[in-house]
Amino acid sequence: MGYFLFFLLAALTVGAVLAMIISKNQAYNALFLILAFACLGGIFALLEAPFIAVVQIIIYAGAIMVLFIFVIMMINVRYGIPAEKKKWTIYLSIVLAVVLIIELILSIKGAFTLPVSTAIIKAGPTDLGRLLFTKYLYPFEITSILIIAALVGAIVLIKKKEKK
Amino acid sequence: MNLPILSLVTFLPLAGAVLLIFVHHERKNLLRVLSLAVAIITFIFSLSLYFNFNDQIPDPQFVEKADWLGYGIKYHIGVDGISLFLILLTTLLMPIIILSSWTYIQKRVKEYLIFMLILETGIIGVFVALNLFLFYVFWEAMLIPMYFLIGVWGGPRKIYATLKFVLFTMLGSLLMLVAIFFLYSMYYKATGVYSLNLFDYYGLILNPNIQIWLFLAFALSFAIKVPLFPFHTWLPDAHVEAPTGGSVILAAVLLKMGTYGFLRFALPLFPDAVMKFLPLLAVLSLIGIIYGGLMALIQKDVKSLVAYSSVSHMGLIMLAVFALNTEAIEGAIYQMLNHGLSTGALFLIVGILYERSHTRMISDFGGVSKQMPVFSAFFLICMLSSVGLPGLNGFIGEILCIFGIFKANKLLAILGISTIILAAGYLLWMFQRVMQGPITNEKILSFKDLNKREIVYLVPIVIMMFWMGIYPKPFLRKMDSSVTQLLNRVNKREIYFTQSRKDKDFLLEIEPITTEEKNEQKEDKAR
Amino acid sequence: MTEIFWLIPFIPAASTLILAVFGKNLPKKYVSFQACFAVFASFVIAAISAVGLLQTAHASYPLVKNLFSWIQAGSFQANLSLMFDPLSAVMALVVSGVGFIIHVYSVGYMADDEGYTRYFTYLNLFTFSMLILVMGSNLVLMFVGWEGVGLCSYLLIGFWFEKHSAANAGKKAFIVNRIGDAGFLLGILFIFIHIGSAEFTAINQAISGGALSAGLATLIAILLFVGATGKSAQIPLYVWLPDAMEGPTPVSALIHAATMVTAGVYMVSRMNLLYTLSETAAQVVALVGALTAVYAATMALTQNDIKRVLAYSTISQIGYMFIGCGVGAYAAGMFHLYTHAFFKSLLFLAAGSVMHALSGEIDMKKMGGLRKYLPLTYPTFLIGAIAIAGVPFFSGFFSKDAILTKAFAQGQDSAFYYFIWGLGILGAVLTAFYMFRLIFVTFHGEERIDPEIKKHIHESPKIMTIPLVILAFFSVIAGYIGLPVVLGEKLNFFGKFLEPVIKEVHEVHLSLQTEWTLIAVASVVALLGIFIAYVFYIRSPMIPRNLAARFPTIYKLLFNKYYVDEIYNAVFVNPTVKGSEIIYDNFDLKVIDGAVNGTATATGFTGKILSYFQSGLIKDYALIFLLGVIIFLAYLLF
Amino acid sequence: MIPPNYFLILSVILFVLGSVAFFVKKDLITMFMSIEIMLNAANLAFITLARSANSADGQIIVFFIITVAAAEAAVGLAIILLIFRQKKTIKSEDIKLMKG
Repeated sequence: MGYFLFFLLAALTVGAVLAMIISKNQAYNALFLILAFACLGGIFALLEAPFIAVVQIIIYAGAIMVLFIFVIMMINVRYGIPAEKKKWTIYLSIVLAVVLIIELILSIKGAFTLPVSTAIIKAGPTDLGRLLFTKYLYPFEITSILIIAALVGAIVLIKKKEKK
Repeated sequence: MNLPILSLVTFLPLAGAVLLIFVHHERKNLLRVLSLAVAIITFIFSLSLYFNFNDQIPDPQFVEKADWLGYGIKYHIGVDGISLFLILLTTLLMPIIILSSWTYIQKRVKEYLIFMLILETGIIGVFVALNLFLFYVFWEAMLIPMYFLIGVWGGPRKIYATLKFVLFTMLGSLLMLVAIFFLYSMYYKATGVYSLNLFDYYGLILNPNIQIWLFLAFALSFAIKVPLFPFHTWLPDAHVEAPTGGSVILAAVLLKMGTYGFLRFALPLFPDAVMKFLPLLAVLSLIGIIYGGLMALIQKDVKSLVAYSSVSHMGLIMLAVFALNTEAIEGAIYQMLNHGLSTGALFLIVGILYERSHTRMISDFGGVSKQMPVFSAFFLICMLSSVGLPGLNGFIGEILCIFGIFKANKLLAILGISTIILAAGYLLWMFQRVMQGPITNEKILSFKDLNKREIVYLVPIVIMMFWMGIYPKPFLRKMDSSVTQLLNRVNKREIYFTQSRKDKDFLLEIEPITTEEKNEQKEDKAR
Repeated sequence: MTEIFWLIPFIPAASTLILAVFGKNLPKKYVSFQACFAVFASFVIAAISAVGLLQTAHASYPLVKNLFSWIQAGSFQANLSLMFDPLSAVMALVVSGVGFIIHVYSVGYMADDEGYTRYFTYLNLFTFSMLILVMGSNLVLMFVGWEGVGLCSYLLIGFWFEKHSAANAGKKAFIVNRIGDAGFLLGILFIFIHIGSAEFTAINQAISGGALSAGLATLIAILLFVGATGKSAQIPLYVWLPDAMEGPTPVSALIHAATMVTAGVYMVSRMNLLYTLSETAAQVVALVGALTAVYAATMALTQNDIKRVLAYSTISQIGYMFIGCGVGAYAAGMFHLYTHAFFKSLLFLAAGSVMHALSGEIDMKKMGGLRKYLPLTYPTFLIGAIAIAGVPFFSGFFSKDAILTKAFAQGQDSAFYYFIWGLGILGAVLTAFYMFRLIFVTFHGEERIDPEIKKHIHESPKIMTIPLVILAFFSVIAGYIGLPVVLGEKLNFFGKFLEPVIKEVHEVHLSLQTEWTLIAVASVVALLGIFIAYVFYIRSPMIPRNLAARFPTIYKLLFNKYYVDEIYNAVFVNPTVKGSEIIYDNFDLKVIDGAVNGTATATGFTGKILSYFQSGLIKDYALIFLLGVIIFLAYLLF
Repeated sequence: MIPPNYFLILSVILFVLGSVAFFVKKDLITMFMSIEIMLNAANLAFITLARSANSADGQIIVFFIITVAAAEAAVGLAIILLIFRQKKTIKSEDIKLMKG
């Protein structure tokens, strides 16, 4: 069951990302991405991280991607974007990506022998909440400041200047 | 009374600058009065340094020590006979500069005054710092206000001039930073103690081969600042473009930081290297004397004339420094003060002329004496002080320098003495073309003689010129013991030559340190 | 009583200070009173001290008053201390005495000048500096005075600075003097290094004790003499003095005739032990003096500017003083200095009176026949001329004779001194000639005065003529305190007075007969010169014109002062300025600054090349980033 | 249970796909999305390793990453919007103000 779910979700994720790469419509891209993120949420659940899985779906697939879609709507590029002049960057990047994938797989080779952990870990919302307010209190608070700053920053950036 | 008087003198201007930030920029007169008050109070405080200075002690006095960043980086300041008068010169000139900029600076008055006060802190900091890191911080910090002073309030080519000035100085000081780090890490390797204390380094006896590189790094930085021929070309540009106040502080104090650096760091830290480079440096100084004089002779711009005269005068000071005997070094320090006063005064005077005529070209003037007799008298006195006329300050410094050089090397002195002819040549010729002769330019007829403010700020300088020329004892006496100690340090090299050494070691030996210092180092280790 | 001598220089100093600071608001009358009074007070104190000196035992010479330790650093020590001995006394008396008379004269001469207060400030400052020069107890202090008088000379020559020529002359004087001063300073340094002190007493002791080798003594003596050639306008540094006549005439009288320019003679006399030690140096002094004496006299022959003639005459007369010093007759040199102060300042002041009468005219060609207009100036001028020409029974005769006699006497040792003596005699003829040429052209003959000026012609006011009369009186009698030795040792009071300070080593005695012959020669020579002048300018005025026409080259050479100014300009001044300009344009701006700016340009160029990588496209940056990651990973993996 | 290397390989694939997408896509928004993919790949790796280490700390990190990603998305999209307003394009190639 577990394997089946995993492969299904993995295939969906990879497929969605590939579709995103191929598709030229931005709105579709965003939708594919939502699909990919939602599937990832499922994978997180498989990894016994229910809270993160939910957060992934709500925040990532939900909130963040909605933001994207809003922006795509606001910008609303009707005509397709013309092809780039500088092609060699793309080809080179693909070559590099192949190298990268080899290197990355080589680098996680050490993890292949990791034993499958069967221990039950405490990672429910309560546990995470306790951790957040004890061990990670400062980072947590700092993150809140970061979010405020980002919020203010975004507003300031977007705000149209008053005409004097 | 346990007032941290030295810190007070150092940071009072900075505090004043902070205060000025809160004053509205339109209230120009309030700004000026406030900054003047700060500068005067600083000067008064610095006077107490003079009066409480014990001339029997060669080591720094009014020492203040506090931890700062750890790893040997400490707040460690003090004053000895070498730096005492340079601080006083700075604090004396600052009110004068502020007064001289009273009407000269009209745009961005607030920023100008703030930068001036920050600059004062930076300069005093350089002279009092006894921790190499602290010294470096001040050394660089002082560049920033100077950069803006030239770059914002300068003449038409100000950007070029200010960039040239800053880059030139940076080039040297970065090398110095590398050398400081090198010393620091080597000291740590050798002793296991982090230290940037200058006096710990004085105790080192370094491998001569390494000394050479360290000395070059330090010397380049200071030589650019002095400026020693052939690193002088930033000076005329910076002077010509800088506003009056900037020129004054640049000529009067900033150049002295170079010679001060030689006396405080380059000579006592690397005595063997000094011996090796002595001929080269002496010859460069000598070239500077004659070359600066000749160049000054033909300048068409009053300010660049005075700038080249600085090259010449500073050459004499450097030559005296490298003569390495008591007379010469005391003469050099004395001459630094003289040069500060007389060249500073000359720049003030050029500024006064510029404020009236908006030109600095010699050919635009002529017969100004007729129109401005009082000004003419001041000009004459300042010029004669620069020429080194007996009875005025310049003479004492010059004769001591030349005497010391003569004692060290007769040929150099004989060639160096040409300075007294050249100085008379270019300054008198300039004076003649500007002040004498018939009035050729109609503009001059509208010149007004000095107003009270201008007289007020010129009078102290003139009084000092006479005082230092007639009764130099209070000054020379206070330098004596520090200079003697300095020379002892430079002569330390003899210890090296009497013992055979392996050349690979960086550190050859550390002089025994006092128990007090030992305890301190232990504390450092404990931390 | 003699203790108060140290006040002598400080009274004029105080006066200077008051005038400099408050002068603007003081009334003219008070200014002149204070200025004159200060100098007079100095004179009185100097006189009292001198009398006191006579009553003091010789062993206690010199009296020294140490005011405070001035410069002290390491082994360099100079005190601000004044000394008083016969030599200083003579100089102080001359400076304050003649100075006082000239101050008084100036009150009249400068009455209408705008810079009245400034003038007296400078004049007082000069008196102060000069007194410091003659009373300083060490070489450093002497140097202070030495430069101080140079400064005053600069200020006073350029007193009318609106005139280009005046400003130029002042500057020239200062710079030429500085060249001499550099030599002087080096001499002082040598003394300091080798003797360890600059106090005259210490130096004299050291020299007597044989501290200096002859070679070193020669070097030092010549270096010091370089300073003297500058200050006392000797070859080759005399060029500033003729130009110095741009200043007000009383200044020419005081500074450029009576006092400052003789400072070199004073200095050589003060250092007489040194010059005695080195025969070479003494010979150089004598030779330079003799050559200058003749050379300057020849230039005086053709000048038409009344003051310039006197200026060349001054140069020439100082040459005589140096002959005196060079042949070891320091007392005679000083004696000539002393008499010269009277008659030369008289001549200058009288010339000033002539100029005053003629509304500032200085060209002799526009004078003539002035005798009847200037009833007081003419006789005083004449007395001065007679005195300088060396006519017997006038002061100049005694002093010049003393020098030449000594030179001749030295000739017994070395023929070199006969040569010096010969030049001296030649100079004496020329002196008599040009002085009387001046008299005849100015006061006799046909009137060539500008009619416009003639309307205003008048004798000077009393405040100017009385000083003339006083000086004329002294020009006649001043010589009688130093009568020739032939008449009896005791009558040479002047020489006796100076004896404790000046040790005449070369005691060469001439027979009575020779001495009388020399006196006769000197008298004849002077009269001969006057006679030639009479023939040339009164009896047959065609002769000089014919001579000029027949020897145009010589005439032109003399008239243009041997083109020395031009040569100096071409050899020293112009190459320096031009060379500096070339160096500035080609080396300073192009090579040094070029290197600096070149570095900047090179940096900029490198930046430009590197900026190609900065395409501004994020993908390029990302690509480089990716490449970096790959390399980093590869590094970690392998 | 599924062995962790499965997840890790998925993470690697996602990461590389994200980076390829970054280069292949032409508009800023999709490029921005590719970055999100890479972030998610990293998240996956974190959670996988946290699972095999029996620790919740990795999840906390992911939690923070998501928060930061949200902030980053807000600001980043604002910037993109601003660029679009001023330059009327979101094609990455057209935007090279920082060209040296």
